[in-house]
Amino acid sequence: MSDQSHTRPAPASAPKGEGFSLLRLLLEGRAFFALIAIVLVFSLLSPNYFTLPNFLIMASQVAIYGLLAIGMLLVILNGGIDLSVGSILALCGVVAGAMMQGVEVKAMGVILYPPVWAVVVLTCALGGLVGAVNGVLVAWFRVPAFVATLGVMYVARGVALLMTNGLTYNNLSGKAELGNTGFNWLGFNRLWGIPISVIVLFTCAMIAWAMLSRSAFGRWLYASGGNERAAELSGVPVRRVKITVYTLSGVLSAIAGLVLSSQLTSAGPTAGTTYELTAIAAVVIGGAALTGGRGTVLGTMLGAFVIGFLSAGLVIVGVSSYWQTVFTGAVIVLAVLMNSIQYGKGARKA
Amino acid sequence: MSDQSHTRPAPASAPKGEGFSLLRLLLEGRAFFALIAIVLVFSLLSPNYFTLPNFLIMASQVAIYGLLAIGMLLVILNGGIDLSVGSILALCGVVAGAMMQGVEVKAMGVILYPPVWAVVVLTCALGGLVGAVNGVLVAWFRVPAFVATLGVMYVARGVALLMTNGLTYNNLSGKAELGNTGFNWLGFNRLWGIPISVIVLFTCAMIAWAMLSRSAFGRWLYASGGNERAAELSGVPVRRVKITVYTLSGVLSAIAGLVLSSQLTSAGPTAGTTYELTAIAAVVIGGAALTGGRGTVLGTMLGAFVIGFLSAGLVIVGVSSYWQTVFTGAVIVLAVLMNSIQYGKGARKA
Amino acid sequence: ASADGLISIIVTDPANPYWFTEGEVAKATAEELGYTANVSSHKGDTNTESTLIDTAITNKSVAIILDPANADGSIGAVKKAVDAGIPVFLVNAEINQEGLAKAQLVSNNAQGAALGAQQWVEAVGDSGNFVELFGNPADNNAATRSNGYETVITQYPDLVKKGQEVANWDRTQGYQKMQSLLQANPDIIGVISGNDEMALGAIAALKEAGKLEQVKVGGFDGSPDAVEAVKAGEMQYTVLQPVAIFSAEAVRQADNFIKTGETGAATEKQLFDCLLITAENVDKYTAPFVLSE
Amino acid sequence: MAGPDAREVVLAARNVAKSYGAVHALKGVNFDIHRGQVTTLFGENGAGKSTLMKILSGVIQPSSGEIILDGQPVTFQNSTHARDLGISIIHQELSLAPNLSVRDNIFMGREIMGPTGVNYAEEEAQVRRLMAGLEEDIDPLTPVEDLRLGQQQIVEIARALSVDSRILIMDEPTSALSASEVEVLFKVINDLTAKGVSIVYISHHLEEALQITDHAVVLRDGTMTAWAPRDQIDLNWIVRNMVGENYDLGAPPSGYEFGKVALSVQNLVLPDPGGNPYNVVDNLSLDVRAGEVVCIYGLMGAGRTELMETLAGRLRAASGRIELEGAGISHLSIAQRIARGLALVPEDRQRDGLVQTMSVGQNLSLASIRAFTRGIFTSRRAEQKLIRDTIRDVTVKTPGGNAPIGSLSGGNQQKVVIGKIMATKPKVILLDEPSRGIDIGAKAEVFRLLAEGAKQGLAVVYTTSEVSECLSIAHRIIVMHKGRISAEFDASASKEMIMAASGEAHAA
Ligand SMILES: Nc1ncnc2c1ncn2[C@@H]1O[C@H](COP(=O)(O)OP(=O)(O)OP(=O)(O)O)[C@@H](O)[C@H]1O
Ligand SMILES: Nc1ncnc2c1ncn2[C@@H]1O[C@H](COP(=O)(O)OP(=O)(O)OP(=O)(O)O)[C@@H](O)[C@H]1O
Ligand SMILES: O[C@@H]1[C@H](O)[C@H](O)CO[C@H]1O
Ligand SMILES: [Mg+2]
Ligand SMILES: [Mg+2]
Repeated sequence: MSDQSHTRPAPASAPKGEGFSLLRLLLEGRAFFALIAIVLVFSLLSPNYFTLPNFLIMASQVAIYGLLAIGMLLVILNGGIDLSVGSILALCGVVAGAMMQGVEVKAMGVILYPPVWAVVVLTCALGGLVGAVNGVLVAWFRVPAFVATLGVMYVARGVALLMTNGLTYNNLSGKAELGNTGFNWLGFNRLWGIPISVIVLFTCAMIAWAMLSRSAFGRWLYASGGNERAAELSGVPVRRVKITVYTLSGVLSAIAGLVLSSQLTSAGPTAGTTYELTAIAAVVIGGAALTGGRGTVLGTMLGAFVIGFLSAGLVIVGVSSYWQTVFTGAVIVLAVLMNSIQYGKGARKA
Repeated sequence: MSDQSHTRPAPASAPKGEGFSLLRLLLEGRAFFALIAIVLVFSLLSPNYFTLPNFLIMASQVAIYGLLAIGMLLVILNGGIDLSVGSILALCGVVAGAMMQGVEVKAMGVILYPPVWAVVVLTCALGGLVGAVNGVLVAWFRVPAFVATLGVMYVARGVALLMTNGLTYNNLSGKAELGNTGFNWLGFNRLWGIPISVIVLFTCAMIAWAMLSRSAFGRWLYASGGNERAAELSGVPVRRVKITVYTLSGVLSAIAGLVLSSQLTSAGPTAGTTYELTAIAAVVIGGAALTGGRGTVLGTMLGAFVIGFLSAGLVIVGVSSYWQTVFTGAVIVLAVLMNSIQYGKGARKA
Repeated sequence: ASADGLISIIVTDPANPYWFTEGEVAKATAEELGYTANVSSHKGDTNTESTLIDTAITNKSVAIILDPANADGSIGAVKKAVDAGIPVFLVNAEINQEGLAKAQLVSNNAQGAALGAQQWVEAVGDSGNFVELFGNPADNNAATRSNGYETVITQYPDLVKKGQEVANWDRTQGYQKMQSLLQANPDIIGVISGNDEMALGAIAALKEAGKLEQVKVGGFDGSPDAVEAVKAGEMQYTVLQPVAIFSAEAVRQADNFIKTGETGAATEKQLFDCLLITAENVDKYTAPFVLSE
Repeated sequence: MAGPDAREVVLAARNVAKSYGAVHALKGVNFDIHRGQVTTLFGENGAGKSTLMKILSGVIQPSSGEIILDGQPVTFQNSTHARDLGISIIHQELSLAPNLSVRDNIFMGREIMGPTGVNYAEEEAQVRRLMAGLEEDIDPLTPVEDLRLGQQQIVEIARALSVDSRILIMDEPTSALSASEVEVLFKVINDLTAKGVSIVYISHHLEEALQITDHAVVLRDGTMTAWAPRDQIDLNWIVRNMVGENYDLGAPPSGYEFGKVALSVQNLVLPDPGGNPYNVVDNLSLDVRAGEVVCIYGLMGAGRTELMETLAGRLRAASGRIELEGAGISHLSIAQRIARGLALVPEDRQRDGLVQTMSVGQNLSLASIRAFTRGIFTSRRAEQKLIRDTIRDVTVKTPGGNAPIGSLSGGNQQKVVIGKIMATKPKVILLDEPSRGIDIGAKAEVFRLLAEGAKQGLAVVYTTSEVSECLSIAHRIIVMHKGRISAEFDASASKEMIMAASGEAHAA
């Protein structure tokens, strides 16, 4: 057989979403170093930045974007994009709010007060359903992801506005006599001193990590994002994978919606506007390629923290809101610039 | 010689941006028929819709989105995307506004009032410059277009806010004694009864059409959007093409900014927020593929008119703004659904 | 004889209860007077506003009730309507030019801000650190209120403003900005806010940080949610803007103008005094933005 | 024919080397191109043929060494520069824009300008002339994506011809062409050389290349190992110099009995996926037994790929029955068919076979994830074992499972695709052109692998466009023509018989 001295040594390229090594950390380094730089700079600028309470607060702010970003990562790994996450967040928040106010069953003339766990489950189901609509449009009707989710973004937002007539639901805490208290727990309580929202984020990230690196589904996802046709011929149910990622993105948006309304103790239909851009930015800063097939949960989390810690830091040191806008844009470009240098030629479209 | 009965007759698939035929009109039919349907429905619903003055007014509203959409088409044909158009619009509007207020030359202690033509030229140059930054990031630094233009979107918006401190410039009409009158002409006057903004749109569309269908640059653009590597190997200067399209998109955004501030007789830093989505929607409804290489100016114009006539119609018949949101989303998805059916398998990534 | 014709009502964004009420009251009043009315929203975008004015012209409206998007940026749109022969009545916010609109009916923001700030000082005491949440800078009301606060509070030299953040009238932004402000200034005793939505966001942040006891919050608008918060003791007060009154009044003046050529008011700019809502008088709040005497 | 030195050298490489990081693709090669002659370049996958040609056509720059054009040293800035100097190249990988018409592809980057912009009429006329010269009936305005692979290759050829260059480099121009199309191409090449044009020709179809060569050069491991004029070379010479040993594509495995019918196809009908009113698979029936190796031969467009894809489950038949070990499987998905033991090695390994973003190991294990999934999680240990075993079984030359797939040579990439399918432990393996683009040594390895599988009871069905590959390991040869089986032979058939049945006899 032919001489194999030709075989090129493996250029350490795509992070593969599995295992953990120093090398990989360094590669995902861009986001990691950006984070360290941000923490350093702001710690020098303000004595209030580098404190545990502040980190916990910032982490709980990151939770919202982080949850959206995990869903976005799944979709982006698949080679798609999901612009509807912010709207789904709002719709789900509002629906949860409505359920907490009681659901009037016309036929029976009664008002039902579902317990909080039921509200959570139903809301997640709704998010999943809207996500599945995205998935079906993309997988079955071959509508480009950008457009399908853009349309759903408008429709979901419109429905949320219609449902509430533009207003905000305010009483989410429930009433003990109705047996539906506990909603505020998600946004308010702490376990071992850690905000529940952070724990939710961490849990979702761990599940996503395990799914991506340890399950057949994860492998299918990377494969179909890398080369859909090859994946299909290898027996990967590519359509099912597609629908699943959009559904999961919807569910995660719903969770983010629940966490946010719980934090605000209110649910309004305009919540989450433009959050899709922040989520995409987090995923991309975290090293994922928008062409699909490359990206990790760890990177995405780092990306979300970069954005969250940056914007919180800018507020803490008192930078004007206009400069905040400028810095955010600059950091996004810079972080990804380094990213492109890493992938080099591999980053261009397949 | 082999049996050639196998050669499949060319299924008239991708519109090629040149020539004109009934067949092609029917293919671009989605947008065309959607437009006709919209006009019909609203004419039935309101006596005020189907009138010449209303069409002219609607057309002048479409002008803004239409100009952005032409630039977006060029970028999308190249396989990219430009999220920064709305911000560039605002930045350029604000800079034009600032120039109309007079430019203080500190060193000489005088205030210069550039004539309107100079304001227009300088503003377009600025738009081109910002666009070129996008282009360089994408072409030279290989930053994915989505991210590069997302970053520039934030930075340009922030700079516009910083320049004006959030406020709006109001006196754009200039003063006869300063020799800088005429700015309002763009947005207010009419030639042969047609609003100048519509004429500007038409002119830009014609130039873009000629460029795409008659010039070598047009073929380079379609080629590099269809298969960048092949184009490069054939001697197409793909990097130059890239930088050019983003620059042109920037110039068109600047023109849109000029037209808009002239129409409003004021220039504010928050103008144009989310217009990028409308522009993308117009391009896609017009039959272009987000994967690059497919799309026409005619289609894009139809797409812009679909969106503009739809939203104006919804307002005229008095549909609530929530329903407007829902309808807009639904129309985007529907129009593109038909689009996907047309391209069928051809639309998949090369 | 009952009047007829279309009155176009353009508000900012009905997703804020304040503007929602503004639109609904105007619409109800117009319909009461025999007009048809429709409400649309420009979401703060002057281009959308201009489009909506075009539509009002196309629809041959007999009058336009407008909450302008931008003190400077809306002048052109108003001019366009006026040129088309449609009388324009501005509500809630002003434009920086007189003589265009038939009337500008706005809350007396300066008076309201002074009222609020005094109540706020009463609640927090006369020394300590505080922060301010600022509305959308494109809206004159944001600066007017902030200046009003400033005038009152600077009389107490021991009250020190440690931070000010733009939160664009929005609850979520108020929440997040408040969280960070709290980190930067853990020792504050008060938050003064340009409107209720931002104040409610701040309250959520304070609650979560367990600091609502220590930090007193004051709002502005008199929105139903804020009134609830006042009732619950979470918000110290809110300054009620008589939006229900002046948007009804704007429609009545439009009606007068259509019928008689006069608005019936002495001046173009008409200020409506704001009222203070505190725990004492909160039960007099009978309908959204209405405090019965 | 005149000896090579009797003709002047127009373009030459002197001591040209090229490295990609640690990989030395070329290690100081001297190479001459002679006026009006055909130089054929042979070498196994990864020997450096394409690299050398890319250097000679300005696509890439050498790391060291010189290029001499007409006796003068020259440095090409880029491919356009080289093209302007009269050198054009047909790339091994198709480089066409699928969204553009044939005309636009041929003239992209060097538009013919008229007073009002691009002179489309003139360009179109030239394309028609080119197509007439190639005896192809391809309309200049057809979008390239609507053409068959072979027709696309014709467009590539036409593009290179349209430049009117003095030196024409053809890097595997015929890998997707039918025998008759190759015939025409050779006629064109002869016309060109008669006009003084110099040709470099690269192909893994050795016998075919021998027909036109004036002299042959063999590259091995980045160095030139042999050079000889036409009258001194034959197949053996090439193979000896290429791989250093004799090769043999093998013989039908024997010494065992076939088992039961593994795959049974009955009256299969597949309408043209492009919507034309004919069937690409037309009422086709076929039985393959366990342990049997069947070769399907046919011309380009005979419908072999569609047949294979229908069997694998990517395309849905309009009617007919497909049975695997007696059970109907027409309603099953690709994944279910793989699970039942039927899997396809696709024709285009880049597009359909490999996931470029994944490692060698992940590609190998992709189709058998279930086999190493325990509960909901995959077992890394089980996966590593499966990868190691497969690498060993199909003899992939790779530093390990973690190497990026793109770092392997074409032949080894092909083996990864085959290995991936083998790892699913199929009962029936379908291979669509398994030898496309791989060198003779790799080819022999692939066939050896298949023959071994068959001995263990695997039913093998493979397609090929090279008759000699039919006459290797196949027990049975089936000839397809326009979607039908036009003839069936056993291993004793002759090349002529097979070609006659395929419908190309008149051309050959
Ligand atoms: N009866 C027919 N008349 C005309 N065209 C036909 C007919 N049958 C098949 N074709 C065309 O021939 C093509 C079949 O090509 P296919 O790729 O299946 O052939 P193949 O034998 O696999 O050749 P290749 O070596 O290119 O893979 C189809 O695209 C179809 O359009
Ligand atoms: N861009 C590149 N980066 C790194 N290594 C490369 C690159 N291009 C080619 N190589 C390596 O250089 C060597 C020569 O490759 P080349 O493509 O010239 O082979 P070839 O003789 O044309 O093979 P084939 O017959 O498969 O076409 C191979 O080992 C290949 O892996
Ligand atoms: O005056 C109003 C209210 O304060 C509202 O909450 C936001 O917009 C302002 O213009
Ligand atoms: Mg090669
Ligand atoms: Mg085939």
